[in-house]
Formats: sequence, structure tokens, C-alpha cells
Amino acid sequence: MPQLSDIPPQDRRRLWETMLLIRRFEEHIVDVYGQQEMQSPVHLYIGQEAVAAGVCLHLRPEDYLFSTHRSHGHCLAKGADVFSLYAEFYGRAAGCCRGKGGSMHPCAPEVGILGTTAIVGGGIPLATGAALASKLLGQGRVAVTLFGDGASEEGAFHESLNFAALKALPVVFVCENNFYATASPIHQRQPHDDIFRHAAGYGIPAAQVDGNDAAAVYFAAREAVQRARRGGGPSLIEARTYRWKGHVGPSCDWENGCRPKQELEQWMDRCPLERFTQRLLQSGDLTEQDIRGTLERTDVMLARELERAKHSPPPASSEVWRHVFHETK
Amino acid sequence: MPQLSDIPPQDRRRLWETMLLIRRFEEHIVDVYGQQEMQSPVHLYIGQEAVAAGVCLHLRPEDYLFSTHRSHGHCLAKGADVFSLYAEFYGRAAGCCRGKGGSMHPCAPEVGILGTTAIVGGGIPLATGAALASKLLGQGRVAVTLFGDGASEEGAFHESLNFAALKALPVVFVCENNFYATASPIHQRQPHDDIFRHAAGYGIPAAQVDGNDAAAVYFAAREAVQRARRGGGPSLIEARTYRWKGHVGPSCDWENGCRPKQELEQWMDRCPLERFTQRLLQSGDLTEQDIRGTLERTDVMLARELERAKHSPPPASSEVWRHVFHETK
Amino acid sequence: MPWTKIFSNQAEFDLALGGQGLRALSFREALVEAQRFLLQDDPRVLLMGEGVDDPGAIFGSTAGLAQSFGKDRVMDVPLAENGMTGVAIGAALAGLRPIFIHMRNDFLPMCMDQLINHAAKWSYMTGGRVNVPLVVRSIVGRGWGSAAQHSQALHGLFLHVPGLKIVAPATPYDAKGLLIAASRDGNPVMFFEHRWTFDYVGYVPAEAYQVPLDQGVRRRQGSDATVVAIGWMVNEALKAAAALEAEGVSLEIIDPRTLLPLDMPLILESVAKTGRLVIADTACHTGGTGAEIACRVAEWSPGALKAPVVRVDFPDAPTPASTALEKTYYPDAEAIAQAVHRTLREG
Amino acid sequence: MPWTKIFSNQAEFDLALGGQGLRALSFREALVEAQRFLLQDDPRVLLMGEGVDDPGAIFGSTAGLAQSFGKDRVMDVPLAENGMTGVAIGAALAGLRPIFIHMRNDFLPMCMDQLINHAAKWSYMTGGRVNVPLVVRSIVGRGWGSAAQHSQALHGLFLHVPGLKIVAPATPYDAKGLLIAASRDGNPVMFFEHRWTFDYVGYVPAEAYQVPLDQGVRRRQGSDATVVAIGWMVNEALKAAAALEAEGVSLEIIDPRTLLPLDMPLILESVAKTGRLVIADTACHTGGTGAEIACRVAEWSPGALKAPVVRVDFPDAPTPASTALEKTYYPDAEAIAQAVHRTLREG
Ligand SMILES: Cc1ncc(C[n+]2csc(CCOP(=O)(O)OP(=O)(O)O)c2C)c(N)n1
Ligand SMILES: Cc1ncc(C[n+]2csc(CCOP(=O)(O)OP(=O)(O)O)c2C)c(N)n1
Ligand SMILES: [Mg+2]
Ligand SMILES: [Mg+2]
Repeated sequence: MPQLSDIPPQDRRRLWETMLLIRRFEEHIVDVYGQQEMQSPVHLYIGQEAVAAGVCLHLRPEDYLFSTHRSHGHCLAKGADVFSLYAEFYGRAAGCCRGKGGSMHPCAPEVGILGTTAIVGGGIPLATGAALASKLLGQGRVAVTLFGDGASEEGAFHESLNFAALKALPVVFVCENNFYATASPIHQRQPHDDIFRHAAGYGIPAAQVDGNDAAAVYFAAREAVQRARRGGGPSLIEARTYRWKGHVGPSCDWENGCRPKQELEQWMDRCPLERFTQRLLQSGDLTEQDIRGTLERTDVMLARELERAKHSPPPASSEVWRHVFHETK
Repeated sequence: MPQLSDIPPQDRRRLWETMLLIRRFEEHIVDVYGQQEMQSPVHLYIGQEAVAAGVCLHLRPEDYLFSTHRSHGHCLAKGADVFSLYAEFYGRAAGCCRGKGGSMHPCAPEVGILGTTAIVGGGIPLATGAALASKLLGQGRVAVTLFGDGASEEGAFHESLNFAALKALPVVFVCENNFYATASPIHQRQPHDDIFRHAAGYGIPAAQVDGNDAAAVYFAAREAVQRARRGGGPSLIEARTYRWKGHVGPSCDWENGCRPKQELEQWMDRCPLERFTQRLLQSGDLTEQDIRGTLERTDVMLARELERAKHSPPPASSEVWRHVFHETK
Repeated sequence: MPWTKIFSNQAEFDLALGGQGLRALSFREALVEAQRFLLQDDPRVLLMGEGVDDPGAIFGSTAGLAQSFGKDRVMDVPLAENGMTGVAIGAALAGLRPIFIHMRNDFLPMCMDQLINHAAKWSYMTGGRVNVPLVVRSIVGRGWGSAAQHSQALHGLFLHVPGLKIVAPATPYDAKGLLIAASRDGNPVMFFEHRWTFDYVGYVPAEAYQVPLDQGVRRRQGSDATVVAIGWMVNEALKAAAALEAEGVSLEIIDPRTLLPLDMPLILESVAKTGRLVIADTACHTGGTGAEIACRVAEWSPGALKAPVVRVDFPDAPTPASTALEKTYYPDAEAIAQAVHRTLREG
Repeated sequence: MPWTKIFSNQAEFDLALGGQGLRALSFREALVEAQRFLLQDDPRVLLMGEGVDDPGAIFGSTAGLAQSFGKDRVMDVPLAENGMTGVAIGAALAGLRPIFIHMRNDFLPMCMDQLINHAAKWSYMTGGRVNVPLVVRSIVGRGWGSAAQHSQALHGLFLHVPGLKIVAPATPYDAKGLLIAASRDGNPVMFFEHRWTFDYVGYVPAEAYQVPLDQGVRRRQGSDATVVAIGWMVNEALKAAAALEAEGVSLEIIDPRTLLPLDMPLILESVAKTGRLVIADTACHTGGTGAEIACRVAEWSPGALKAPVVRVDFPDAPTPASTALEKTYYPDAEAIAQAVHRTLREG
């Protein structure tokens, strides 16, 4: 078992800061959502931050990332701009998609996010295709696709694993197994919950990790990304985790009977941010003062960007007819 | 390893007769196809007979069978009527689908063949659904789906395995791995050719058998069908075999460069019918005289039915507009 | 007729019909009642879909059914739309009568292979020997930034697929009667619902009844122009009619209810009377249901129109997320009224 | 113009145009030449599809390309249409320009999710920041009992999907020029070919050229009636025109070439002249391209028609297998001529 000390100090710090950024980014949404001005169905990531942080730390800006309906954390970890995300969720012209995509479809081509699909499983073949492009063009870029346990039931997941294995593509499949698809528990959808087992059928290396342990995700992702980058082909990582909020929106879904409250509480006790914070405090990577300082800086920045986004102008109505097609060749 | 002697004598005989029937049924098509009166794209099964024979011997008339574009052998082994198949291939009104389906879409509801799809992989979920119906209605019927190596690449295969395992459905998935999909060799489509390996991902019992050995198929299918019938859930059988003819039509496709002739010859040396004939001769289940007699009776019957079919009338043109919808409630 | 009326809430209903002792249900409740009846009445009926048994209960339209009938008959399924549609078809072939439910139209493209290549063609390919008694319910999403992949209305696509029937109820009464008819029909029936009709209230008899799958209904008598309105647009057309009435314009409103088969006699009769036609649909413009209706009017009653037909529908663009853009994207009663004005001006 | 002409074989071509020193290619060869040019010209171009590299070479339309460019650029793929279409789209997003090839239209429903929910919407959803330079070639099968699942023509479905372009070439010249234009376009383009046009011969310049994706062509000048003919029907319309000429009827033939965008000005201009319109398509009747064209004529030139529009297309039924039934199922030059007679009688 690799130790925390096997993670370079600057990476430890970045892991923690990324998780913190995601957590607070989402909590700011929770705070303002009730105002009903952010009119976009937000699928919050709170509770799963270690996965995005641990995976994306290994990626370069030019590497590709394909996400899902639950995209915020992934985008932030990959380096997407906070303001342009918030503005997008508010449906503003300055949003990363000019207000046309909303929370489910962010893009940030400048950091390898070429667009996001909210069709479950839909992004998996897209990432595989981006990896094919990278390989055929000899670019050395890695493509990562993050998706849920539900997505692993879609045929497109298997079709992608098969093709990626066949062509030894530089793609990392990361399944965030949070044991639910909307309110449907995994045992109503799959015969068991060890999703990583499907990789063997394709001869793809796989790892099952504690998705609430940023270090565990970090090590598994490092291996997978390095393998992809050196031409060793695809990998599958199953990160077992849990979302704290409801499937969509800022409330908790145990309140309406979707899940047992106790289950949520057990997982909250294993908060990925809190756990990693404690470890970094112990290791001396962090001090209480660091924490307070970073938290404050992050919150000030997020509040500022959110306000800017909220008060930025909506798109002109003529935008409805634009961009149906690519405008220049 | 079970021995030939573990197969009851009447089953040994039926296995052999079924293979012979299929082989000669197809060879009669080869003989007449050049006349260009059988205007239907025939996907011949010659070389793969042991699979259909070994699987279907365990099925009851009320059990379900879902086939593919390469359906003739499956239908015969399940008990479909020779005349109504030939008539269908000739596009005649007396065909099993009134001439509307042709060679790729036979049905014989009286023996559990509820229709056939030529969309690769399409029949796999249908069989799974029939098994669901059997289970929910408490009928004890088993559903079998036979499909090719190509079909195992379709997402529908995996989606079906998942659901069948989840609900422990009485369905047997039989993959006839003949190493080609049209002219495309499996190594251009899959990272390895051990298709049975995918079952483990779902916790489904699987067997890989010599599909040119009727006894081997028989034993694997017996176990799978019995498991299904007693409520033990689905199984996957991979039967490794080879088609002798081209993907479609009566000629051999090595002639146009689709495959090496030598490869075909090696597989022809392992002819499933010839091998089983030899074993039954050795075991005393068959005599040379039996063989001659059965062959002659079979040929006379096939020639008669084929002639009848060929000379039976075509459907009236008004049939074009019928059966788009189910006619009575 | 009380059952042709739609109300936006119970109070409105009480005002108009409550005095007659009629029972009101919401569109959502009407769906629940139809399915409850079907499940009770026929052991072969089975509901399948992602989340049919969860607390959300498909926007409430399957509420309580899993509790009453168990999870074998109100069955949550994996996320595998094409495969699971195939499973539903296979089950239908083998004796069940599944109702497959999608929360959104947008997931239908995932199962087009099973719908187009299998369900629609099965009766024909088997020469009528095997049929597919399958209903596919799917809901049109709209608003709150649902955007391009969660607010499509795709009924128009299926018009071009022989072997499918297409239903688009606009009222609680029709939701119940058409769903029962669809499940009994014995053919694959695409059943399109609009999220925004779910709260509508209307008269719904307690007993089981069927609304035939080939009969439209005249929702409003009028003499100056005909609006053929589909699904949610029926209510917008009624609003437009009320506004136009104040101006002295008399609108006739036809709700086809089923798009395949399409009740052309009813449409042609109305057009013969009014000489003006507006078609209001909840889908994108090009290649949709409106084109087919307009084309048939041109083929069968070429002289009937005094002014060119006008289509009121969505732009030929995916749905934008921004609320600001949604306002422009979606036509409403106002757009219908404008279209009517145009036909009056031009003819 | 020589490039508007179609010949059923080389001898016919030689007779008509050979004297002018023009080069003839078959439709199939024109496709090969276009793809060879694209592969040579742009290292980002990639052909993908089941069997693109095999001896059959997609009915010969990719013949020799795997040999010239290798199996990485002319790539056989697994049988996984939806996933592989997603792979093609992902590759397009990341800088390649894939041409995905299906042997049959019938396999398109398998990838509707990736085509409708992804390719068609990507530019819009990203606010125009990321585009999908993808061409999807697919061939309409026909005859020899191909039956319901191997002979569909599904271009009409895609008319209702904003964000896609639709191309349906009828001549070798257009096959080459439109394919090059499609690959250069930067948008997802559905490229529909008809198996029965593959042997047609016509003038094809050796150099690379583009046929614009929004311009139809007048294949024949005439004054009595307009036939808008799509794909394979263009040649049938030409045959009908020849037969009708003998009777003194002068037919104008419009080949839209691209169905989206649709060259309505050309169609309206012709209809304004002839006052009679027949639309001949190689697809099922209801909800197809014909309905959209007829509807637009009714909207935009309501007074132009002296007789009702007539659609010549397939019955609203899946394709039957039996040759006897295929004869009834498929309309031909004769059916077009009859339709023209009808418009002449009725107007
Ligand atoms: C193809 C498709 N089917 C259904 C949906 C509706 N839907 C949106 S998210 C979701 C659950 C996805 O679960 P999972 O993949 O585990 O991701 P999670 O939400 O848990 O992050 C569903 C069913 C969809 N968007 N796409
Ligand atoms: C979805 C789909 N894709 C492609 C085809 C064309 N096609 C027909 S049979 C076939 C090969 C199938 O190979 P396999 O499943 O191994 O069966 P085999 O022919 O070897 O028996 C292909 C590609 C099809 N019918 N359906
Ligand atoms: Mg999940
Ligand atoms: Mg095969």
C-alpha cells in the first residue's frame, strides 16, 4: 500500500485545495439556489470530491475529460473557470456555452473539456474517440471519462471498453460508484456492485478504490494515466463513493424517502475532504491557519464570481437561432 | 469429461439426425440457389450444425428460441417445418411468414420461435424478455438465444446479461463464435477471442466448448438448460466453430479473398457431422446402412418439400398492406 | 361535453363542473388510475422503467403502484434503454403486456433500434402471426434549463415508422381512456405525454373506459379558423381562442389525440368549414407532424384553404438552456393567436 | 450540362458524351475517388465502418483504400453502432474528420442516440465552441428479399433533427462533389446513398470539386409539371419524363440533392412555372421528406398549384421479403408517370 508520503508535497496540497474548491463551489450553489434565479437542474457532487481531485491531478491541460450530468466537480478539477461555469448555470451570455448548455453541458475546450453530455453513458464512447484521435495524431494526450454506476449498465460502456482494449487507446475509464442512479439502488439494477469486474472480460487492468480517500484515487489514477500515456492502453477505475445531496437540486433525498438517513450519515462520517484534511494536518502539510486562510480566500473568490455571474447579462434572443450549425469552416 | 455413453441412446441418434437434416437442408439450397428463384439472402449454417443440434435437443416445444440472420439450422433443430421454411425463402404465401419475412426472419410460434431478427444482437434482449415473461407467468419455459461472435460486441448483449443475472432469468445465451462477422476476423473487432470471459463480470456461469463436437455442446447445454429450468438463472455458452460458406449465399468466401482457404480446410477436417458419425459408428449407435437409409429418406423428403415450396403460389399483392398492425385484438 | 374541458386546477374545475357532481382528476392521477386498473384487470400487464417504483414515481404518474402490486409488476430497470426495450418486446411476444416508461422523450433515441427495427416490424415480418402488445410512455420535459437533451418532443419522428401507433393526450380524460386503449390494442403504441399537462384537472369517470386510437375530438366549435393542436398545445389553443373571441374571432380547435392513425376526416371537415388552418405542435418545425397534416390537407382538400396554412412550433434548433432563450424558443397562446391573425389577414 | 446526366452503363455514356472526351465513372467509383482524395488531402480524414477494409469494400465503394492508406485510416470496427458512432464523434471533437460508413440505413436506428442527442446538438450545446466534422454514409438496400430490416430508407427521420445536414446524391458527379463538401463542412452530415445507383455512370471530373450542400439542380427543363425526385428516384423520373414526352407532356425534374438545407427557391420557381407538383421519394409515405416539401409549397406559394400535390413513395408498411410483394411495394417510373397524369387530369 502506497503511503501519503509517496505523494509529492505540492500534489498533496493541490488535492486538498481542489476538493475544497469543489465543496465550496457546490455549497455556494446550495446557498443561492432557493432564490430560483439559477434556473438549471444542478446535480451536486458534494461527497464525491476525492474522485475528481485524485484523477485530474494527473492530467495536463491538453488531456481530454468527458463528464456527465454531474459535472461541476470534474470541470473544476480539470481547471475550468469558476465564473464561466456559474454564468452558464445562470443561463448568461458569458457562460462557458453562452447560456445554451446550462449545468448539464459545460465545456471548456481550453482545458480539454470538449463539451458534456447528460445522456447517461453517452460520454464514454466520446472519450474513447478522443483517445483514438490522440493516438492516430500521435499527440500523446490522455482521455478520461468519469461516469456513474448507472452508466456502467449502458451498452455504450461495454462497446467502449471493447474498442479501447482492441486498439490499446490512451483512455482511463473512471466509474464513480455511488450506489444509486437517481433514487434507484444498485441492487435493483445490477447483480452485484463490483463494477470493476467487467474489465477482465476485455483484459483491461482494473482497480477498485475507496472513492472517499483522495490518496487511494490518486495512486490508482496515477498508474492508469501513466499507462495510457506510455501507450499501455486503457484502464478501469471503480471509485466507491456516495453523494450527499439528492440526485438533482440542493436538498437531501432521504427527506423524501429516497434513501435511509442513516446510510447518508455513515457516509458523511467518511467525508473525503474532512478525512484528507485530518491526514494533512497530521502529516504537517497543513495547519489550522492554512485551512482558515484558504477557505476564506476560496469563499471570497467564489462569492465574487457567483455575484458577477448572476448579474451578467442574458443572451440576446437571436441566440436561439445561432450555433445550430458550425458557423465557419 | 463426460463420455458419449453419458448421452442416452435416443439422444445420440437425434443429435446425429438433426445435424444431418440441417446439413442436407442447406445443401439443397446450395443446389437450387443458382436458379435465382429463391430470392432471399440465405446465410448458410453448414459447418456449425453441432451447436443448434446440441442445444435444442434439451428444449421442449414450448421453450423459446431466438435466432439471427443465420437461422435455418436453429429453426430446424427447434422443430420448425421444412416446407414452410423453404416456402418462406421462396417468398411464397404458404411460407412461415406468408412470404413477408424471407430467410432472415422465420417464425414458428408452434415450436417457440416467435420471430427472428436480422439486426445483429437484436434477438438477445428479446430472449431475455421472453424468459422474464416465463418467470413472471410461472410457466417454467426456458428461452435460448443463439448469436454470433459479432453480436457479442453489441451493447445489447451486455445489457441482456446484466438484466438476466439481476433477475435470475431462465435464459441460455449461446454464442457461436465462428471467428468472423461477414469478412471481418474477430481480431479486428475484439481484443481476444474468448467470449465466454464476459460472463464472469455478471457472475453468470459460462462454458467454452468445441462447437464442432455435438457431445460437448450437448453436455454444456444440458447443464445450462437444467439450471435455467430449475430457477438457477442464466448461463453463457461459447461454442467455437466455423462456417464453411460465405457470409451470405452459397459460395465459399475464400474464393474472393475473404479468408485463407487453408483455414477453411482445417475446419472442414473437423466436420461436426462427420466426426459425430464416426463416433456413433464406433459406438455401434449407427451402421453404414442406417446412414444410407436416413440420408436417402432425408433427401427425398427435402427434395419433395423444396419442390412443393417452389411451386406454391406467391402472396397476393394486397398482402403488402396487411399485417402492418395486428388485425384482431 | 364535460370531458373535453381542461382546467388548470381543481378550483377552476369546481367552478365550471363541480356543480354537476362530476369527479375531477389531474392528468397525473388519471394516468395512475388507468395503470392501476390495467394492473388489476390483467395479470399480464407490467410496468417497467427507470424509477417507476421510487418516491418520485415518474412525476407522480406511477404513485402507489409499486406498493399495491409489488416490484415484479412495477419494475425498476437498469439504465439500458435499448436492451430493456428489447426485453419488454420479448416479454410482449411471450405473453406479457408491458408498459415501458421513460421520464423523458430524449431517451427514446437510445432504443430506436428495438422500436423501429423490432417492435414496429414484428407483426409484418411474421406475416401477422406474432404481435407486440407494448405501450411506451414517454414524457416531454420543458423549462428550468432542461436544455437540449432533456426537453425534446420526438413524436414526429415516429410518424415515419410504419407499424407504430402514436398517441398524444391533452386532457386527463383522454390520458386515462387512451392509455387503457393503448394497452389493449395489441400493437406497439408510443404514448407521448407533456410534463406541463400533468397538473391539469378535468372530468374523469371512475370506471374504466377506452378512447379509441383513431378519433380526434373537436375541443371548441368555431367558424373563422381551425387550429389543430397537439398535446400541450391544446390548452394554449384554448387560451388563444378565448383571447380571440374578445376580438370577435371564432376559433375551432381540433385535438387529434392520436397522431397515427390520424383522424383526417375530422380535420378536413373543420377546414372545409373555416377555410383557415393553423397547426400547433410542441416539437421542432421541419419534418414534424404539422408537415404531414398540411400535406394531407393539400392532397385531399386542395381548394379548402382561403389562406396559407401556418405552423406554430419550435425553431429548428436544439433547446437552449437559458431561461431567457427558452422564452423565445417556446411558442404559446400568443403565438397561436398571431398565426390565426396571419391566416385571417392573408386569406 | 454533362454533369446532370445519368447513364445506366458505360456504353450509353459513350454514345451520349464520349465524343466530347469526357471521363465517365460509376457512382461507386466516384465515391472511391472522393474518399481517396480526402484521405490523401487531409491526414485527419478517417474512414470507419464494419467491413470498410474487406474484399466486398462496402459494395465496392471503398475499394483499394485500405490497401493505399492502411487499416488505421480505413478502419474496420466492431459491431457496436451506437458506441462506435460515439467514438467517431469523440474523434471528430478531438480533431479528426471521420467518415463513418454503414452498409445499410437500417443500422442507423442503433446509433440514433449518438446522432440525435450528441452529434446534432453538440455545436449548439457548447454555444458554438466545439463542432462535429463527421460524415455518416449509409446505403439504402433493396431487392432480393432484403425485407424489413435491410431495405429501409430513413433520411426522412433525420429531417426532424435540427443540427444535422442531409445529403442524397443521385449521380456520380454529385456523389463525389457532395461527399467532398460534406467532409469539409464541419457539421454532422448524413449522407444517404441508394444501392441501385451504384452502377450508374456519369461524367466525373478527375480533379477535386465540391457541390454545395444547399443547392438543388434542375435535371430536366419542362413546362407541364414538376417532379421533385430524391436519390434513386431521379433516374426513375427521367425515365418517366422520356415516356411522357412521347405523349406530349413536358416534365421538369428537380433533384434537391441536399434535403437539409433544402433548396426551396429552386422548387418554388419550378412550381410557379408548371403549377403541378409530384414528389418522388424512396421512403415510406407518412411523415417523410415529401410532406415537408409539400407543406412548404403550401405555406410559401399557396396559389401556385393548379392541381393537388401527389406523393409517390412506398406504402406505410415495412418492406416485404417476397419478390412478388416487392414489385407492388416499390414505385417506379411508371408510378411517377401515373402521378403526373393525375395532376394533369385534376388541375
Ligand atoms: C440514457 C439516459 N437514461 C436516463 C437518464 C436519466 N438520468 C439522469 S442521471 C440518471 C442516473 C445516473 O446514475 P449514475 O450513472 O450512477 O450517476 P450519478 O447520478 O449517480 O452520478 C438517470 C437515470 C439519462 N439522463 N440518460
Ligand atoms: C446491427 C447490425 N449491424 C450490422 C449488420 C450487418 N451484418 C449482418 S450479419 C453480420 C455479421 C454478424 O456476425 P456474427 O454475429 O459473428 O454472426 P455470423 O454471421 O458469424 O453467424 C453483419 C455485420 C446487421 N445485420 N445488424
Ligand atoms: Mg450513481
Ligand atoms: Mg461470426
